[in-house]
Amino acid sequence: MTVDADHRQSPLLELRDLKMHFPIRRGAFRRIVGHIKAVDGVSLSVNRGETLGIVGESGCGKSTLARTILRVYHPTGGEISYTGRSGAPIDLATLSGPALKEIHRDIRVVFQDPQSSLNPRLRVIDIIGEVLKVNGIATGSELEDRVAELMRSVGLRPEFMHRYPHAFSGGERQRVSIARALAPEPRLVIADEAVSALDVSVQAQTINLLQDLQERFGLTYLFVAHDLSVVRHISDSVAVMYMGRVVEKAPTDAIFASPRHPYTEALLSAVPTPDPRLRRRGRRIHLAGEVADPANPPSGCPFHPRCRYATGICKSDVPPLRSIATSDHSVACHLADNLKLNPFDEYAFAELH
Amino acid sequence: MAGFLIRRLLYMIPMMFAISIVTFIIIQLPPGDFLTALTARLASQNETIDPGVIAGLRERYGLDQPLIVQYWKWISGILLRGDFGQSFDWNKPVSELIWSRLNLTMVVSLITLIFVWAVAFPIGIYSAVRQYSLGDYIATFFGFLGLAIPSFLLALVLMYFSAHYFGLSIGGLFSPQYMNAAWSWGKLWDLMKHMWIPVVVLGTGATAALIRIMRANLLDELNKPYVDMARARGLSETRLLLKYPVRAALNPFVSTLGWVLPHLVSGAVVVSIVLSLPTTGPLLLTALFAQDMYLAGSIILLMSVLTLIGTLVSDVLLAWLDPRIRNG
Amino acid sequence: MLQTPMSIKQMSAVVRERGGMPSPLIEVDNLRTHFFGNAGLVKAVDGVSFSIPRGKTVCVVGESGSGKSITGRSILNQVPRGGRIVSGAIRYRPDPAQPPLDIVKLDPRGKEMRALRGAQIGLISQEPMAALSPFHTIGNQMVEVIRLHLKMGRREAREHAIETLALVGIPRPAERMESYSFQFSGGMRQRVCIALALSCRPKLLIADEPTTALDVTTQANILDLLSRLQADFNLSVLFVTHDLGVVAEIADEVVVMYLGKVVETGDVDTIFHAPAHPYTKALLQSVPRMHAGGATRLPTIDGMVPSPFERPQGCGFHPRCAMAVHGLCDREVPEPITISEGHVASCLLHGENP
Amino acid sequence: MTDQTVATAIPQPRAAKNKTASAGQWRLIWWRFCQHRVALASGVVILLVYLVAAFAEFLAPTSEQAYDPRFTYAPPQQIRFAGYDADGTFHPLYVNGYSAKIDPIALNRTYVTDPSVIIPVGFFVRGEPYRFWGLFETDRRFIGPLEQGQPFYLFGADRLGRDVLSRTIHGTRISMSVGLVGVTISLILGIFLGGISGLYGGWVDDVIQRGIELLKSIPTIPLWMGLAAAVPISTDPVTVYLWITIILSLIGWTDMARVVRGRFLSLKTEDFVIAAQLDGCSKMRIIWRHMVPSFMSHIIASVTLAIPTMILAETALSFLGIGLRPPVVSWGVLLQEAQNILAVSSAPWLFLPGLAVIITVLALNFLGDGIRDAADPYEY
Repeated sequence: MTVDADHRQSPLLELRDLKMHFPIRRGAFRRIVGHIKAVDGVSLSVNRGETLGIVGESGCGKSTLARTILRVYHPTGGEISYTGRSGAPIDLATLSGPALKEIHRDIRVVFQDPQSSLNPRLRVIDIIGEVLKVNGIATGSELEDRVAELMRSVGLRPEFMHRYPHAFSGGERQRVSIARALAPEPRLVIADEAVSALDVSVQAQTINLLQDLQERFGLTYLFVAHDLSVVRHISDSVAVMYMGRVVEKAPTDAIFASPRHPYTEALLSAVPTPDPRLRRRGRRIHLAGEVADPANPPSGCPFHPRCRYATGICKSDVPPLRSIATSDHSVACHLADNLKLNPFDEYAFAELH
Repeated sequence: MAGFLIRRLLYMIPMMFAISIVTFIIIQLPPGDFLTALTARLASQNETIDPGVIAGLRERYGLDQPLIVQYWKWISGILLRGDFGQSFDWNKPVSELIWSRLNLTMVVSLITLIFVWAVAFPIGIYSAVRQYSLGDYIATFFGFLGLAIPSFLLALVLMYFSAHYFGLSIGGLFSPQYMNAAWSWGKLWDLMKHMWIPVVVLGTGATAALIRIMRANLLDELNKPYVDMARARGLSETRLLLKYPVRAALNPFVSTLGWVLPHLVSGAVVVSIVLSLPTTGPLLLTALFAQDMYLAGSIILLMSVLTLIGTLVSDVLLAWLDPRIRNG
Repeated sequence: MLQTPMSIKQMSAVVRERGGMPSPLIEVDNLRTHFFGNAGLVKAVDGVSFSIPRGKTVCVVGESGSGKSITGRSILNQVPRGGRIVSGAIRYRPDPAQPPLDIVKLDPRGKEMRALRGAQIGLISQEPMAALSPFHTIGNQMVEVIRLHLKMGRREAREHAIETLALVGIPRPAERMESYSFQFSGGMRQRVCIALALSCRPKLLIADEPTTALDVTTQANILDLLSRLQADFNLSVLFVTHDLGVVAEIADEVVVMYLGKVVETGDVDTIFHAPAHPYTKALLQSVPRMHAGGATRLPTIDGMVPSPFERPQGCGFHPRCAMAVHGLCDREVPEPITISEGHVASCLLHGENP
Repeated sequence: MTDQTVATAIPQPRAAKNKTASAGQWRLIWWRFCQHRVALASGVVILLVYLVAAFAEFLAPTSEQAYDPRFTYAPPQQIRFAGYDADGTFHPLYVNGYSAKIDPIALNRTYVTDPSVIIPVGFFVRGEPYRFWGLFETDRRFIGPLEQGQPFYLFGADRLGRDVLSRTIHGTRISMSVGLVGVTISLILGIFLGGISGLYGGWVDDVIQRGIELLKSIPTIPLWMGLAAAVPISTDPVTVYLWITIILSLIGWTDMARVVRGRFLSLKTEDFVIAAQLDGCSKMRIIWRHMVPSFMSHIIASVTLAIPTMILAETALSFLGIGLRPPVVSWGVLLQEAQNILAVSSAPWLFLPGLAVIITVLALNFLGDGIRDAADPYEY
């Protein structure tokens, strides 16, 4: 094992009030008429060697969050504090030029769709080796050896490095993506829905591979997904997002066993479980309406129009994310202290035992 | 919808302004002016003209003034008085020369447009629905052929055939007896008899293009899930076709108006020169040769305005046809 | 335990003789739907047999390329371009007292088939946005199908359409009749699609991955809605999905498909708790569980789903099967074996004594 | 953790054949293009046309200006095989000569081919001397009468007794190169301005887009006519040629710029481009290694489809007398001869250069269509 036990508990990445607002332009002069607050004040931290799962439904801003951390976008506000190899914190939000390029060897990404994230016109060796080449890490036969080694470590045959992506299946292509992410020996890997597009059997292989690689290289994962069962399987802690904000964050077991936010509760109750004895037909929590228009969010708590517990304060005040029960369980809900919410497993236990 | 219309109209103003400047620059590009061209022409016929007279004329026409002043005179005349200036060559106001010709240009273009749509629409549908059938291949081949034949060549060939086999001359839009007659039913009928050749000649290229567009759009739509779902509700193929994909393919088809009309207006220039039609084409050509700047400039300007109006109409029609814009 | 090979046809005959179980609404018998493309022949559906009981939900589950969606479309006799039903029978028996109608024998574009579509068999699909015409109001599309099949007048059809929209939980249905598909949210759009499919009160609803494109909370609402409508109308549902969670949630019976063949059928509890086919077992194990603790390794199925052009010899699953027997599984094509009543698996290891 | 456990289940090679597996995108496009029979045949035709343009001096029986007043408006001759002349000499290949008839009323001469006159024809015969590509002097011509000075008019003769076939062959060079040069200019302008527009966006994009709209809203032919009228008549033919080509490409680039801009805009958000960015690729490397190759095939298709437009435009302008002018020979200039309907009705072979236009444009359109089909995103 390469990871030092001391380092485990120190945060590798810390987001402080991170904001990513996209202007909405209209008319001939492209005036800015409003903002889509895709990420609106997110504070999170990921510990070294751990996996933070970020879940939420479509449009909640989870992918934008991932891309903002990667600095595909320039954040509107806030801090992205990353602990560099030297141990000193670096603010990614303000980084640019060569320093940013340097950091991109440390923080890597695996995209959702291997079909579109691999350039169809390049051979696998060029795809995986690109980062090595442009950063001057390896060239020539050294590069070839390194790519072969990377392919072996993600379970691909090195002989196929001269093939093009179209000669591989979906699962294999995602392995190529993973190998590309690992090439410059990163410390943090952001998996943006990395297993969502895969078939069930291939998904399991890929999840195992990601876990094995984490063990082997001491990687830290930011795992963005909409599938709660996958997130539960792979994450050490989970952050639930709704309309650009984190509404609840806790260690995985805590969030599934005792959700403290009504949205988390509803989300958990909605997930179908592959066990007919646990079917919850008709006993789910029905969320009224749909997610509000992100260009025109409701006042107060963004979830209040759909919340069955909402009171007056929810309509007027935005609830801050605050610690509750334990120090590592935080929730953004005015009523969190008074609500008795259903954990995920309630019905399961009630019926099985 | 109203907001859309107003925005769209407002947008045309700077556009027209810019076009007038570009037009003016274009007609100023040739070295010299109308009078140097005139002197050269007279010189080639061994005639001379007194330099004093030339200087006098130059002053009278305002050709000795800076370009910006000349432009201002021209554009302010159009805007304030609807006066397009004087044609040097004809020694007449430009407006007197162009309106009747412009009207005919519009009539020819619009009739051609209707012809193009009427032919392209059904053939395009047939071609898409019976993809890879013999009929589709024939339509495709003639479509490509129509795109490949220069319109003036088609006009020449048609003229050749009618002259060679029928001994007819088919130039012009009117028979001699109606040429200068007042409008009457007889004259209208005579116009129609002459009209079909320019319409066919002018329309062939655009028809071919529109058949391809209609076919491609319809093929796109035919494979859309909502067509499949409508079929799964038990609709018959014909009813299905006409109600859903054809309706959807109508939108891009209408949007072609935006480029078909300019294409026709501009194609009409060449064709009318060949067929010696009394439209703006031949007038523009002679005006350009003679450096008759206000005449040439006004024709180009008005044709551009026609084009702008064409795109405006097509945009508005499109917005009206598309519920996403209409209700948006 | 019965251990002789037996076709579904024989089996259902046995079932019918044994105890007055009513005949199923649909019997799919040895259906083959193939695609003839430039790249070669694809046997998308290759000898599929199962039946859909009245008022029950049958889930067809499989990974991509298993032929599950094409099976659904074949029942409508509406196979996408390039494909056609090559052989087999789809016996549809709306009235148990009457002899069945073989859908395969009908002309896919003919009047008889069209009279079934929409009226007797409804379809909903994965993309509710793409499934609705963007140029016509919801009311227009609904009234059209109602008038076509139910022979109603304009006003009556409109009333009926509003009633159906209310039924699927569309608020202010009369107003929403004038709306276009893009004016609805994702979940509401799928409700509209369900209303369209059910507007003539069909006996069978084919739901082709209807919740795949939806968020999990919206999916829950739609699944509940489907269950309720099924109970209200005694509807049979053929639910095509790849999500085992959804299957467990709504299925009565399950058909597991792999490479165009049915590998196992049975009632939902049997499939989930006593699966017989190695593929079903492996598939179930490879799904991450919400109630299991994390950080354990997931059992996986080796390899990938083969390309449709290169189907393995013998049992299609043998190259990935942990239990495959060399010389048997790579040679012989497995026949369906009845494991217990209503539970059939196509695996050579169940045929003889392993 | 050992390597053994990580590499669980090395997947079987994908079912794809080895050949396809290691084939690049270009080869895949080529394979798909080859299945497109009409496009392939058109490609061959275009290749031949460009070969004719390249070897015009050698292929044409005479130079473009050679005239013979004895044979004004002589009709086309037909190549005949195996015949005996008056002396009984055998000729494998020959054409018939002409006999003149004087119209007593109009007092002009008309010619008819006279089967009794035999003009032997051969390959690689001596003709007028010329400098081949300006390199060396030669007088060999691909085909021609064995005896220099004999009438040889396979496409007939024009009003000065010039060989229409030779002139059409010489015209190929100008017409085809106008297309090529014009497209090259529009391509450079289009890629440059479209690229800037798509890559930078913002006000730069706005300015370029409005400019394109402006250019597009002026009807092309009047615009061309206005610009072409500005080209001084007195300048030498090469300058006129260049001017006309530039004028034609002024419109062409707008379409190209739109294609390039659209491609850049859609590629900018493509995952593999973002991945390359995160790999640390420089902007230039992203553009040239990742973005440009991805739309090059589309550009080639657009270029192929833009050439015929250029050719047709040149033809139209020259026909009107404001494009290329004699003594330059292009297809449009040749067709100007056919403008006089009276001349054409007695000498319809003056239309033959038009056939060259139609065949070339048709073939280019089929070719471009085929390339576009083949270049469509590959479905795996």
